[in-house]
Amino acid sequence: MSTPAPLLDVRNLDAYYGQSHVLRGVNLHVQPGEVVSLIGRNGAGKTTTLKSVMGVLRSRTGQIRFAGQDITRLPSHRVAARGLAWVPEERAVMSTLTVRENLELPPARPGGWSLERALEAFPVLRERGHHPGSKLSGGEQQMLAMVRVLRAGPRLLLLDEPSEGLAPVIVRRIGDIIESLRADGMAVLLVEQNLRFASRLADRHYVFVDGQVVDEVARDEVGARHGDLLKYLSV
Amino acid sequence: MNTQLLLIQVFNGLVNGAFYALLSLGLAVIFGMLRIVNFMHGALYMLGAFAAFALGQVAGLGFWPALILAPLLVGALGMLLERGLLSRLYGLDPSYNLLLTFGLTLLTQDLVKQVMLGRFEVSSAPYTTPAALTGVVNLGFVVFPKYRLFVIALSLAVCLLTWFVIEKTRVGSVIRASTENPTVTRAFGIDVGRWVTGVFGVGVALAGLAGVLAAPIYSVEPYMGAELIITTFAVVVIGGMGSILGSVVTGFAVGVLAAVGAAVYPPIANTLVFILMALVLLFRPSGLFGLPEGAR
Amino acid sequence: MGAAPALEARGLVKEFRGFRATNDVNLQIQEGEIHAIIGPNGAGKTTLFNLLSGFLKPTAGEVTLFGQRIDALAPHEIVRRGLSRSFQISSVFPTLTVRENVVVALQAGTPLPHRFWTPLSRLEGLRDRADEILQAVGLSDFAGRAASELSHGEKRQLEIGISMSQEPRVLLLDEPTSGMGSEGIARVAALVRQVARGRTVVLVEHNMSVVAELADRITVLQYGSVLASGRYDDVRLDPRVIEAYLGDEPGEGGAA
Amino acid sequence: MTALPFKPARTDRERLRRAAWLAGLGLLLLVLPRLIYPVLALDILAWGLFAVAFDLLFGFSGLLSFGHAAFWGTSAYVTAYLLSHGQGVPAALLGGTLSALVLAVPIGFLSVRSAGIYFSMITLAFAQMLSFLAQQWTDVTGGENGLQGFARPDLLGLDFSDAVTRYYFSLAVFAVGFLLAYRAVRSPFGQAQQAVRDNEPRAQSVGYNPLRFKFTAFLISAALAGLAGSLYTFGHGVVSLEVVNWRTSGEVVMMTLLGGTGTLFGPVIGAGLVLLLRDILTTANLPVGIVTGLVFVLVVLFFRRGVVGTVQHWTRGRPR
Amino acid sequence: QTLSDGTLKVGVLTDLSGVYSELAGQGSVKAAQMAAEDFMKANKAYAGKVSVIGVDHQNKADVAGNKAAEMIDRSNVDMLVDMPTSSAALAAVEVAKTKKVVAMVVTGATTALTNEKCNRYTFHYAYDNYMLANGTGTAVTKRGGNAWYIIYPNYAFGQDLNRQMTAAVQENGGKLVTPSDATPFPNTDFSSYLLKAQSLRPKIFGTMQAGNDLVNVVKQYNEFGLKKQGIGLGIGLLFETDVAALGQDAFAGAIATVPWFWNYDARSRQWAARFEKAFGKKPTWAQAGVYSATMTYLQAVARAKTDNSDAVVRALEGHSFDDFFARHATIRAQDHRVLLDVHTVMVKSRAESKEAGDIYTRLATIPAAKAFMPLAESKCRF
Ligand SMILES: Nc1ncnc2c1ncn2[C@@H]1O[C@H](COP(=O)(O)OP(=O)(O)OP(=O)(O)O)[C@@H](O)[C@H]1O
Ligand SMILES: Nc1ncnc2c1ncn2[C@@H]1O[C@H](COP(=O)(O)OP(=O)(O)OP(=O)(O)O)[C@@H](O)[C@H]1O
Ligand SMILES: [Mg+2]
Ligand SMILES: [Mg+2]
Repeated sequence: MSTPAPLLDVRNLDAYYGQSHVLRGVNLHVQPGEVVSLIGRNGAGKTTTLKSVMGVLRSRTGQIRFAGQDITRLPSHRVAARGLAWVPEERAVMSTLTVRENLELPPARPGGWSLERALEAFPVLRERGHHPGSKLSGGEQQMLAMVRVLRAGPRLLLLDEPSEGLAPVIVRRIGDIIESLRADGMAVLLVEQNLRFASRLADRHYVFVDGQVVDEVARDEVGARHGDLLKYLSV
Repeated sequence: MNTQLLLIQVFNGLVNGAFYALLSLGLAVIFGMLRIVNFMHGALYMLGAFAAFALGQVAGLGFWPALILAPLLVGALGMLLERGLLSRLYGLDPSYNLLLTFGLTLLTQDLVKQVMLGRFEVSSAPYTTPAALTGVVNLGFVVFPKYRLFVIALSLAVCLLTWFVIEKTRVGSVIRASTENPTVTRAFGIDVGRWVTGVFGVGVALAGLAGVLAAPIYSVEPYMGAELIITTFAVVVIGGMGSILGSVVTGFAVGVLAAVGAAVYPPIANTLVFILMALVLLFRPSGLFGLPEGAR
Repeated sequence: MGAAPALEARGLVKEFRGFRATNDVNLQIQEGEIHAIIGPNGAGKTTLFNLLSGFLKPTAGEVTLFGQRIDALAPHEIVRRGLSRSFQISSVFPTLTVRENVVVALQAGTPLPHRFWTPLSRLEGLRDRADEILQAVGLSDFAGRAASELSHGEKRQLEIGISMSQEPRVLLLDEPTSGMGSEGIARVAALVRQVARGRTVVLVEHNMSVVAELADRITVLQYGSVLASGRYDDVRLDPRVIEAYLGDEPGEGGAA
Repeated sequence: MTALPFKPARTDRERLRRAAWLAGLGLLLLVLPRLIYPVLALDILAWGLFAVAFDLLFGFSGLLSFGHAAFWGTSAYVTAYLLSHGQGVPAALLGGTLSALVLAVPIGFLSVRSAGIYFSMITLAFAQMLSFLAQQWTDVTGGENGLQGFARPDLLGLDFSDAVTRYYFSLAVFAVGFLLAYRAVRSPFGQAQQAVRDNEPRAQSVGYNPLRFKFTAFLISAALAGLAGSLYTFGHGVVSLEVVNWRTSGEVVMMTLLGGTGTLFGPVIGAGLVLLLRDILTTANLPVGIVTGLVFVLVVLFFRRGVVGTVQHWTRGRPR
Repeated sequence: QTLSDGTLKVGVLTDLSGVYSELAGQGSVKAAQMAAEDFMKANKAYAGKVSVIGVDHQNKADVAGNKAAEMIDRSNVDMLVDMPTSSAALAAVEVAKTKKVVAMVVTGATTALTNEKCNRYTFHYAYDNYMLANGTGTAVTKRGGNAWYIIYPNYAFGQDLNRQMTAAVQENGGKLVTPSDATPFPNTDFSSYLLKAQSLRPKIFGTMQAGNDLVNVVKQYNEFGLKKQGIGLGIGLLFETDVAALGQDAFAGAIATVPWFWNYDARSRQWAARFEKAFGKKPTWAQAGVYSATMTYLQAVARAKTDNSDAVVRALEGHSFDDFFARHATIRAQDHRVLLDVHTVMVKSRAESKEAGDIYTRLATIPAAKAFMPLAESKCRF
């Protein structure tokens, strides 16, 4: 059985903030249509990995290939144009824009979600349509941030802690959305603290410790290796 | 004060207001969207006037071509400055933009002066009203120069157009997003740098346009923008930074108020704008049209 | 009639341009209690905190702290009366070091900051206290780093550290465990428990295991109004709460 | 803020470094009138203190005042007025300083409620208002003729007609002002100031009243600017409309920036450099605006830390 | 002859970079140098002993004071000359006074120099407010321009000018159709005053504005078509550079008073030609005045046979002379006002000028004795 070429292939990634060396030799890949999670303790380097892939963090070495092409050197708007989208952990809802303007901000591309579909997914966003982004509640911002990037119809979605600050019902809804995206053929690279949530969705998990990938756990191994995972996540 | 005098002052004020509006609109576009305080705005206004003069001297172009070309030239220069200099300061405290443009102002003023002296042996530029608009119109209550009526009309039209483009199209939200969070906006696939440059160019071109319009009626000299820009800052503070339309309305309103005020009590003329500003701040720290507190 | 409740809201209303984010909320929190506030996103929990801590002025209704009205006071005045809060979205002093973040919070409670002739060395004592707090929130290793250089979860930890350093009589924590890993969650839970000795804690939480573990009583908000209030085990089974908030699979929310 | 925040000295080495700066600067100022023309040296003291006052506000509270000429100028005029109405030097200096402080109350009250660029513009506008006032109020300010030729009566046997005597007297006053600023920064107040600058809502939520801190900083800064302004009048014996002009406000910004924002020592050095440059330009036959403008632009683009900031950056290694 | 340090040094304290640099500036330095050379040629005893330095006061009073002191202390300057802008001039002469050095103010206009701020070592050359207003007011009114509407910038210079101008108009039988209006300063828009003039229809619209404000007034005077409506323009203070800034035609017909202009007569032309050859531009009256002032000083030194200021001042006081610039000149001993003939001129249109730089038609010459403030009015007490 031959595995198809990976959609995202990260090799030997090292990343720096100024002089501090944060990622050390990270290797990971995401296959088309796959949901992969990055888990690890606070400060392990998960967010840094996403930022490096997206081209937002520029001081890094190694190689990042997307759909067979090297995107390591591309500025982030060109990376986005190739079909990657990123939902940052701080959500970055634009406070000076209304909810609707926020939603319409990313350039719409064929295959992306329509405004209607986005509002359908989270009706509260329709109600708040003309509120400035800054006035949304924390959870509402999270929902907005998530559906906003879907307008661009990315092939790979980088999600940083999408369940953070959400009520249990909404967490489940987000899970459903991710499932449906996968069904549409989208791949997702997910950073999560919520292991239960992650393990329901992800096909594979990469475990981060101190800026390195120390383990890789497939979906069917999660049950057996639950103890190990917990150990990685706490001391 | 009788009604006739009042009407006259309103018209005079509208002319001044037209300049305030164009300039503060440019400032507001640049500040509201890019968070750049363009101290150089006055110098660019001055460059607009000199560009009109130079186009006439060097290329033999009259007022009408200059009215189009000079703002474009100034806009282009602005874009170069933004790309070459201002863009190096993004991500730092906005004060540095203010300081940089302050330095550029000093530089530009004296540079223009030296160039003028070198080429024409005077630092000011003689410029006259275009033939089609010389002369006066009898408005019934007063005989008013045609050209001034033209200034009011044109600047009103340009302001409204700018407002429409920014508020009623996607342009505004892209720019505001780029200002607020360039990193994430870029990650959406928007080439932030280009947008910023473009908007800066437009804002600056508005100053250039004001400059061309001013050339036939005001003294065209290297420091013509220096005091004006400070008054315009006050206008912008009165209007508040939140709203593009606000800057236009405030521009005209302050022009009229200042003219009427000056007629009622002349010694106050130069300070009236600042007194207005103090009053507005006392009751609405974010300006008349500005977003109220908490919008950071 | 016993003593006045630690914190009480009566008929609290907050309208934003016609939209009622808080709708006639009545709330009594007794001294020494750990009280959790839960509710769907946008239910008005943070707004309620903003009203209680003075960051928003109520449209109607009143807030009392140990029997004294505080709803007209500015936030810093309320802090001085013993009520302190944390923010849902981390809010730290980015250019100060992690330790200084805490020191600054500590000295706010003293008359020192208004004396510009006092030498900095007067802060030595506070510095030791700050280190203890950093130890407690698990940031000892980061004491000398600028706060802007912390990861998201680390910032959340600092956020709690700052709020706690006030040693308030009433502490409001807005989603203290969000963004934290299981290790952090455990630490925060232990900390809250420890802090709560002799103090009153109100927390907003979406992590039900934390709520279950800590809360003496909980209040459920929905559409700005109180939907239910009482002991965790009772409220958890309330069908309205399940529908509005928990969903039909209880326990889904929260970390592993 | 990229201004290097003023870090409390924590290690002995840093304390030593700070002491070295202090000693170096002190020594330089002591011999200055031997190195350059004494009246120019006097200027450096006055402008240096002015820049320190400005830095106190900008470097440590993040408030960029573009109207500090208002305080400097008012005090300069009041000092001149007092001197020409028979007051002694101490009374004139004190009166000038107080007048700046009094003026700062309404201006500060109105402006500290705004932040960032708003604050800059508002202070600029107020200063402009004052400058128009100074122009009109010719009885006191002499209008565009300015004031000159007022007495500077001897004090305790010091003959102030001698520039060197004036210099050393001014140096003493300068030292008092500088130490006041130094204390204010390296105190819990200074640290609270920085917290307010960093994150106002957070500062408020731990119990600081941001307005009060900004206002206090504003007052201290204005009073010091006033003290500097009165030193200027005392040193020169001349006051003209220039002292309330917006260019004066711009100049002090440039001095601070050139020397190093948030370093307190830097602004003094920056003042020295700017004044020396200005002095060279009086005979160099170069266009003043072009040269100063260029310096300004280059400093902002490539030398933001300023002289002292850069040296500190090197000697400390990595920032923080 | 005794020179304190073996040399005579002239310090030209001027504006080399700002608004007055075209009027005075490098041209003033050049003019002083020419004077020094001419003097040395004529007085062999001083050959090689006279030198000139030019210093930029950047239009700042404090810099002017500093540089004046430094030139005197460090460069051993024996005399200061030029000094545009009132505040700079006043600051510099204050220093010169304490250091006992002769100062000849040419480009500073304030009458304070020969009144409350006068001192033993300071001389006021060329022009002042009184002479400007008095000249224009008198000449214009006498020519039939007897109904005036005057506007003036609301600061000391403008107020002073307005007072003198009003007095001059009234003394010569003219009247003001309405009290003068104070305008803000600086100001760009004068439309309300022009509209007022339009409705009042005075014979003369008198403007006391200077520099850019003046250019604005004149530009708008044309725009509002006042000239076509038969309202003449009387100008308080007009420099050659203002005319150049706006073009001759805009000013055509305007009347002002000047101490000198280059094509006044053959003597003036001759000097102007020399200057133009050396400097590349036609001289302004300020530059010519600097030459004349420098020369007058140097000749006083030659007469006194010493550079001792007190002796030179004695040699200057009461001295009468006549050169290409200062006609029928006397130096009034009591207030050090240098009295000379001045000219009321009308600006020519471009079509009227016969050669480059030919901008004025002389209307009248006011004799030295009548051109300046009478001694009786002077507040000067040495
Ligand atoms: N300043 C404001 N202006 C307008 N609407 C506001 C403002 N602040 C909050 N809201 C609205 O009020 C509602 C309550 O917001 P709040 O932040 O209190 O919710 P929350 O319960 O804390 O939610 P979450 O769990 O998502 O943090 C939201 O729908 C929000 O959009
Ligand atoms: N801007 C920064 N400057 C310096 N160091 C940083 C910066 N941002 C993060 N770091 C450090 O890099 C390391 C990795 O951070 P990262 O944000 O990738 O962690 P994370 O795994 O996403 O953690 P969390 O779960 O807390 O979000 C941490 O030790 C953090 O302190
Ligand atoms: Mg993270
Ligand atoms: Mg909330």
